[in-house]
Amino acid sequence: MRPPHLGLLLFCVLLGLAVGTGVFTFGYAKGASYLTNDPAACANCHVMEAHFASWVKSSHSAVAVCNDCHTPHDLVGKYLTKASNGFWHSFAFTTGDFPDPIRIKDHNRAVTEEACRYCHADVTAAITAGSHLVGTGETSADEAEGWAVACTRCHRTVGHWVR
Amino acid sequence: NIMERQREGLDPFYRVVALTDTTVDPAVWGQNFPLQYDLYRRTVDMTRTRYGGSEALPRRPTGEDPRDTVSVSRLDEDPRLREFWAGYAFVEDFREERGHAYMLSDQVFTRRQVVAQQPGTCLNCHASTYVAYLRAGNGDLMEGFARVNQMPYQEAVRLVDHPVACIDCHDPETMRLRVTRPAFMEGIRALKAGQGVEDYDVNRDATRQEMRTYVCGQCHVEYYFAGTEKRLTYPWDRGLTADSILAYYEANGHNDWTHQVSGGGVLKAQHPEFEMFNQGIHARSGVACADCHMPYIRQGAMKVSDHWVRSPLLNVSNACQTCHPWDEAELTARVHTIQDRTYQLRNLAIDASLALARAINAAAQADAGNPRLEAARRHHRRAQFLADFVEAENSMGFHADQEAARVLGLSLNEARLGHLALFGDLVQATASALPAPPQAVTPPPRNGTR
Amino acid sequence: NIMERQREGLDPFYRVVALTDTTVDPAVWGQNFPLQYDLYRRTVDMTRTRYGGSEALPRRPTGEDPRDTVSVSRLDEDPRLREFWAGYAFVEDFREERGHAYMLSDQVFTRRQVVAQQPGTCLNCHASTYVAYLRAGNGDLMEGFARVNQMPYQEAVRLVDHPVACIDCHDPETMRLRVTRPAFMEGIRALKAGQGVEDYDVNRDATRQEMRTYVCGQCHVEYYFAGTEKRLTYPWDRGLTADSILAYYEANGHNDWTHQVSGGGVLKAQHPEFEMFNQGIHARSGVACADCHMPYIRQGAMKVSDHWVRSPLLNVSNACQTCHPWDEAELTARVHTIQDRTYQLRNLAIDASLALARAINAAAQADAGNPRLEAARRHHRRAQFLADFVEAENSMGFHADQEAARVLGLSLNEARLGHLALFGDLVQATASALPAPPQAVTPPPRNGTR
Ligand code: HEC
Ligand code: HEC
Ligand code: HEC
Ligand code: HEC
Ligand code: HEC
Ligand code: HEC
Ligand code: HEC
Ligand code: HEC
Ligand code: HEC
Ligand code: HEC
Ligand code: HEC
Ligand code: HEC
Ligand code: HEC
Ligand code: HEC
Ligand SMILES: [Ca+2]
Ligand SMILES: [Ca+2]
Repeated sequence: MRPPHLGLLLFCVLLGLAVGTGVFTFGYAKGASYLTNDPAACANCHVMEAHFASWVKSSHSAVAVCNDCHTPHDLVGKYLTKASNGFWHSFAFTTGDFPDPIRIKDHNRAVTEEACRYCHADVTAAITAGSHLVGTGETSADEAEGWAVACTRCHRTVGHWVR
Repeated sequence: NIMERQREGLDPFYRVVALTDTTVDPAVWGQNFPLQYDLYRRTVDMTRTRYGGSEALPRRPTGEDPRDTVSVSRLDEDPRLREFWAGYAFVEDFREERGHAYMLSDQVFTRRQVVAQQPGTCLNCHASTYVAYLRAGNGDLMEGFARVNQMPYQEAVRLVDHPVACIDCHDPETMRLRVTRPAFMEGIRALKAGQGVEDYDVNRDATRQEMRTYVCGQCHVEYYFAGTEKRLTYPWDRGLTADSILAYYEANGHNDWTHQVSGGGVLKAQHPEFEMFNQGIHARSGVACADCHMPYIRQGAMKVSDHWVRSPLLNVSNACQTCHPWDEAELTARVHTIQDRTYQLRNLAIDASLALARAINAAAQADAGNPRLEAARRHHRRAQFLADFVEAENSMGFHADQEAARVLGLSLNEARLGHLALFGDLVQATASALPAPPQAVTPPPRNGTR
Repeated sequence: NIMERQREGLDPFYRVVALTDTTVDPAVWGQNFPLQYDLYRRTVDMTRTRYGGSEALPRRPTGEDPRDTVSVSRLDEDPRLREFWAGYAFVEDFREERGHAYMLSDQVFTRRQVVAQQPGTCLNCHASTYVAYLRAGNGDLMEGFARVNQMPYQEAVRLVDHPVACIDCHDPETMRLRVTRPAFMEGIRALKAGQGVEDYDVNRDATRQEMRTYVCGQCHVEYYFAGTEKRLTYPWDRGLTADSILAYYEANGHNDWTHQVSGGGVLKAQHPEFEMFNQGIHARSGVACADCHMPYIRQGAMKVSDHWVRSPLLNVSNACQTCHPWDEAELTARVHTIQDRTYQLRNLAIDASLALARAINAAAQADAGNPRLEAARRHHRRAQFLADFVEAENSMGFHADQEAARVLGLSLNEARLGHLALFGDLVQATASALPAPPQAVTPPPRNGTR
């Protein structure tokens, strides 16, 4: 049997490594691009190229850049999300341990859902009325199932012409 | 500021009048929600599509039937249907359905009312009955429902004034969707129980997205009148597929009428849109009736739900194109491809059912004691119901394309077995069992609302 | 390592050897394209899915058949098939198909070679024949094709060394896809001519996305050997649907064999993946075989086509999730829903076809001169072919779900008509016409590839 503190030690070493590699990649792979608004910066990572290309073809390339949809529209949230995504994506990129094809995670989809509502509050006022939390449904069943009237359920191609 | 209003949970409509749980008249609701009301009133418009929509045939109003337009007679369009339903009121009058605005008058004045005495139950789906039920039950909806069911139609119809109205789908205070029809509450509860979900209360447990389908499922469903109380019942205990519903009727022995040609007890299927839709890929993907039949439409600065409920083929761009980036002609062609295939099999299945009925008729004429008749009639009853299920479903297969073809395949197979039961020395004269349905109702996936 | 990956991104392939139009050996190509080659070699792996994939059954190699694994016998799995194909070589040996690596040895050692003398034509789809054809024709592909077709199999097989190889799908200089099989060039030309497109040359006129389907359509198709020259022919003049192909065979009178039970001339359908797929919504949406069976996968920093051609259900994330945002379990469930429905109808259709064959057999035994036999056999031939078309198609309906059910519905209907032709005083004893197919082949839309 391994003494428990060894496991803890191992964890710390791994964490250190993780942070180290993450930070290295963050720098080398122009991870700072997460901090700018230039969409081309996201495409610095070739795994983002297809998403960039499909954004260019989408109706929104003229009106919204990546960060408009993929980061929250309040300052603190914005930089927190950027930091968290920037770090984890850099880490994933380095280890190669990420799904193929890349799939948006629930919390990041919630961010995009909010982004739609932020820009389109006027036009959607009638259909989102009654939802206290933006993007959240009214009943407890809604909470479990996801979002009521999720914009991207219908507008599948606004951000990216194909998935 | 509009963002603020939204965050506070307010909606952008100005309340001009107060709406209560007894405000039936949609014109009153329309003062608060003029956009929806104006669209709602457009359901009087009639336009034909290849298999749906409707066409206005002018007619001369008479004393007993004051309507100045009707839609086309499906019996004249396909005269085989007279033999298909021989012996039932449907051979008197059966028309292409049209917009919600007509539902009450079309029911009052169909000749099916003349040839048969109908119960108050009929009203459930042809009028704004919510307040009528409440009143008849002295505030108790279920009680009122039970009472109205048992009235003669002519008495019950005096309790209502409008076709389906705002109050039948909306809570007057919050405007949230709600189910107001007891038969649906009971039907969905039985269905969920069969799937292992106990004590399902639709108005408590359904998601908003599900409600966008359930409000329609109150009426666009297969039904029968149970017992002498004529209680409106949706036969969903075993599931929603055509064969599950047939198995339900085989178990309880219900007959709608005796077929004049085959001489056996048979069933009439009626508008199982909700049931069939649930077997399709759209239901499985979390798409709702309202997504296609009441798509959002921009009115001034706002998007509202298009309360002009109609064929999506009259409105492909709003109904389909947000989800499918193909042009209108292409989307229409896809629907037609599905419908044409379904129509081909539907025609073969009706022919097959008729051929069997005639063969049974001849055999019975030759020898009424022929022991093979019973099995042959059993197969005929199945073939008839399964073919009728797709015939009665109003999307001509679109709502669940493979499933519609499967059901017609089953029908053709039952017609074949009926002949085997009747003729030939080689085959056994007893009805073989109904094949087990390949799977239960398709529940939308967890992440279904995307 | 990230630095390496960025560099790799610049120049994907290092050309190590020069490839020419006679370089058959995939190992040589593999020096230039090691990623694709390594994946290509993985087609030896065997894993079962509910209806597809394959399972390695160990066997003891013998002198006449040195294989140490085979896949499962479909005849043992479903013994009805022995009667379904009674009188044909298929009842000797018919197995679940497996990966491309096995195609040559499985053909050489099937017991269908023992019970019948096969022509060189067989090789077209089981070996790298491109260079062999060129050589046999002294540089003329069409000429070589004609010559190899006419050789006995045992002679022809000496001209080849590999299963399908790089050169059968790729131009060695540009690596562009190309069609190398004369039968496909001729078949697609006839198909296009029927659609009003004159002088179609697939290698000149097809788009890149179309080629991602056509290279597979060289082999995964229905075929027959025309005339004494045993010319490999794809029966597409009238279209690609099962009923169009049946109409083609009705017009030219071709029979594959005489059914031992029915006593009539019948047809064998064989792997009509390309034909069936073309009726489906994926083809209509511009999706290609390679999109699902050879999806792009990440190898280091590169995206390459997965040359491990196999069941997409063994690789749902790459095969499906690029287009569909549902999770793997959900996508698999959707495929199974479609397949289970198809399987149910397939089973009924096989039963129906067998029942008819037996009834004809008994009637013929009783009276070989019975004038009703001819019509009954005509219906049986149709029922048999239509059921076999879906049975032989290897996706169990997935490639075109509604269409597969429609074809099975038609088959059930023909079995019914066969009984009517045979029995009963009431029905006419001549075969009624085959119903007209509801629509021609579905051409992908203009904006097909989105
Ligand atoms: C360092 C390379 C790199 C850069 C630069 C980069 N990405 Fe990514 N991105 C990745 C990788 C790797 C993944 C897959 C991570 C996973 O799924 O675990 C990913 C996944 C994503 C996802 C979906 C996964 C999730 O967590 O929801 C989104 C959305 C995304 N990136 C947006 C962006 C945006 C916006 C930018 C520019 C501001 C950007 N990316 C820049 C490497 C990068
Ligand atoms: C107008 C809004 C919008 C813009 C602008 C936008 N995206 Fe997205 N993005 C989305 C949405 C919505 C999704 C989720 C798609 C889904 O649910 O299938 C998404 C998903 C993703 C994913 C995950 C892949 C997937 O299919 O789940 C990545 C990676 C991504 N975006 C990167 C980018 C990059 C890089 C840019 C800029 C070049 C960008 N996005 C611009 C809305 C946008
Ligand atoms: C940065 C602001 C911004 C964000 C974020 C944004 N949009 Fe937009 N969107 C616009 C602008 C600006 C237009 C074009 C002008 C207009 O018609 O309002 C537009 C147009 C549209 C249109 C009409 C054009 C079309 O593509 O059909 C739709 C639908 C739409 N947006 C949906 C969405 C959805 C869904 C999201 C979230 C996934 C989203 N938008 C995110 C600013 C934004
Ligand atoms: C994905 C889109 C879609 C969804 C979701 C959908 N339908 Fe339909 N529906 C159609 C199409 C397309 C037709 C065929 C219209 C035609 O032939 O003109 C149709 C036809 C109908 C018709 C006959 C209309 C006519 O014009 O005669 C009715 C009634 C109907 N649907 C009710 C429903 C109900 C109830 C639901 C939900 C249980 C539902 N639909 C869900 C697309 C949809
Ligand atoms: C109270 C019962 C009831 C409810 C609730 C109801 N319907 Fe109907 N619907 C009917 C009846 C009855 C008709 C036929 C009217 C006639 O032919 O006179 C009809 C007709 C239709 C038609 C055919 C229109 C045409 O032009 O042929 C469509 C489409 C339709 N309904 C869809 C829906 C949808 C979608 C919902 C839910 C949003 C819904 N219905 C809710 C009873 C109802
Ligand atoms: C469970 C709901 C429901 C009940 C109960 C119901 N209907 Fe309907 N009815 C509908 C729907 C939905 C339609 C439109 C779809 C269709 O026609 O198939 C319709 C259409 C009709 C139509 C117009 C089309 C036609 O058939 O000519 C008439 C008339 C009609 N119903 C009469 C009746 C009568 C009489 C009764 C009682 C015996 C009755 N309905 C009971 C739901 C119902
Ligand atoms: C059920 C499907 C559906 C959902 C969910 C949905 N939309 Fe839409 N949306 C539509 C349709 C249909 C239109 C086209 C309306 C028209 O053109 O009349 C539209 C139009 C729009 C437009 C363009 C309006 C214009 O003409 O300028 C914007 C912006 C938009 N939607 C944003 C959103 C946002 C944000 C959400 C989430 C809160 C959302 N949508 C949810 C179906 C949907
Ligand atoms: C057959 C059912 C039905 C009837 C009748 C009906 N509605 Fe609706 N209504 C709906 C559905 C479905 C929605 C979408 C609700 C959602 O997404 O939660 C809706 C939404 C609304 C909304 C919210 C904003 C929008 O447009 O999406 C208002 C306001 C509204 N209806 C008013 C009315 C009024 C006023 C009437 C009567 C004139 C009426 N409705 C009749 C089904 C109905
Ligand atoms: C809210 C989104 C949404 C709307 C609205 C919608 N669809 Fe779909 N449709 C889907 C999804 C999701 C699928 C399943 C395929 C997938 O996962 O991409 C699908 C599948 C299909 C298919 C292929 C399945 C089959 O049965 O062959 C057809 C055809 C189709 N839709 C036509 C239509 C038409 C026509 C309309 C309008 C009347 C429509 N859709 C409206 C989301 C939608
Ligand atoms: C949209 C995805 C898709 C496309 C495109 C597609 N297939 Fe398939 N194919 C499948 C699926 C899913 C199965 C079922 C696999 C199973 O049951 O394991 C399948 C099964 C098969 C099989 C049997 C595989 C086995 O494991 O036994 C063959 C052979 C095949 N397809 C060939 C083709 C050919 C040739 C084409 C083009 C003409 C094609 N497929 C296009 C998805 C696809
Ligand atoms: C030269 C003829 C030929 C070509 C070209 C060809 N195939 Fe095949 N394929 C075969 C044969 C033969 C088999 C069966 C091998 C066996 O069972 O030994 C097969 C088997 C398969 C299987 C079944 C694998 C399994 O595990 O059951 C799939 C899937 C498949 N092919 C897909 C494709 C696709 C996709 C393409 C085009 C990219 C293609 N094939 C091109 C002849 C060919
Ligand atoms: C037009 C192309 C083509 C021709 C010609 C062809 N095959 Fe095949 N063969 C295939 C494909 C594709 C498969 C895999 C799909 C399947 O098994 O259905 C296959 C599978 C097989 C298999 C493995 C599965 C089984 O049936 O046991 C054998 C053995 C076989 N073929 C033998 C032959 C023989 C013998 C001939 C000549 C009489 C022949 N093939 C001619 C394309 C062809
Ligand atoms: C059954 C047909 C088939 C065979 C055999 C085949 N390939 Fe491919 N190959 C394809 C298809 C399809 C593509 C995708 C081409 C496109 O998208 O234009 C492809 C693409 C490629 C590419 C381009 C990069 C990529 O991965 O998309 C290379 C390099 C390649 N193949 C090498 C080979 C080598 C080496 C062999 C032999 C070991 C081989 N191929 C055998 C069908 C085949
Ligand atoms: C290259 C894109 C692409 C790929 C890869 C793909 N699909 Fe599809 N799929 C589509 C399109 C497009 C439709 C038609 C619906 C639409 O227009 O959204 C569709 C429709 C469907 C449908 C509904 C149609 C039906 O027959 O019921 C199912 C189920 C489906 N796909 C499953 C799969 C599975 C499983 C795979 C992987 C084996 C797959 N798809 C791979 C693009 C794709
Ligand atoms: Ca109609
Ligand atoms: Ca296989």
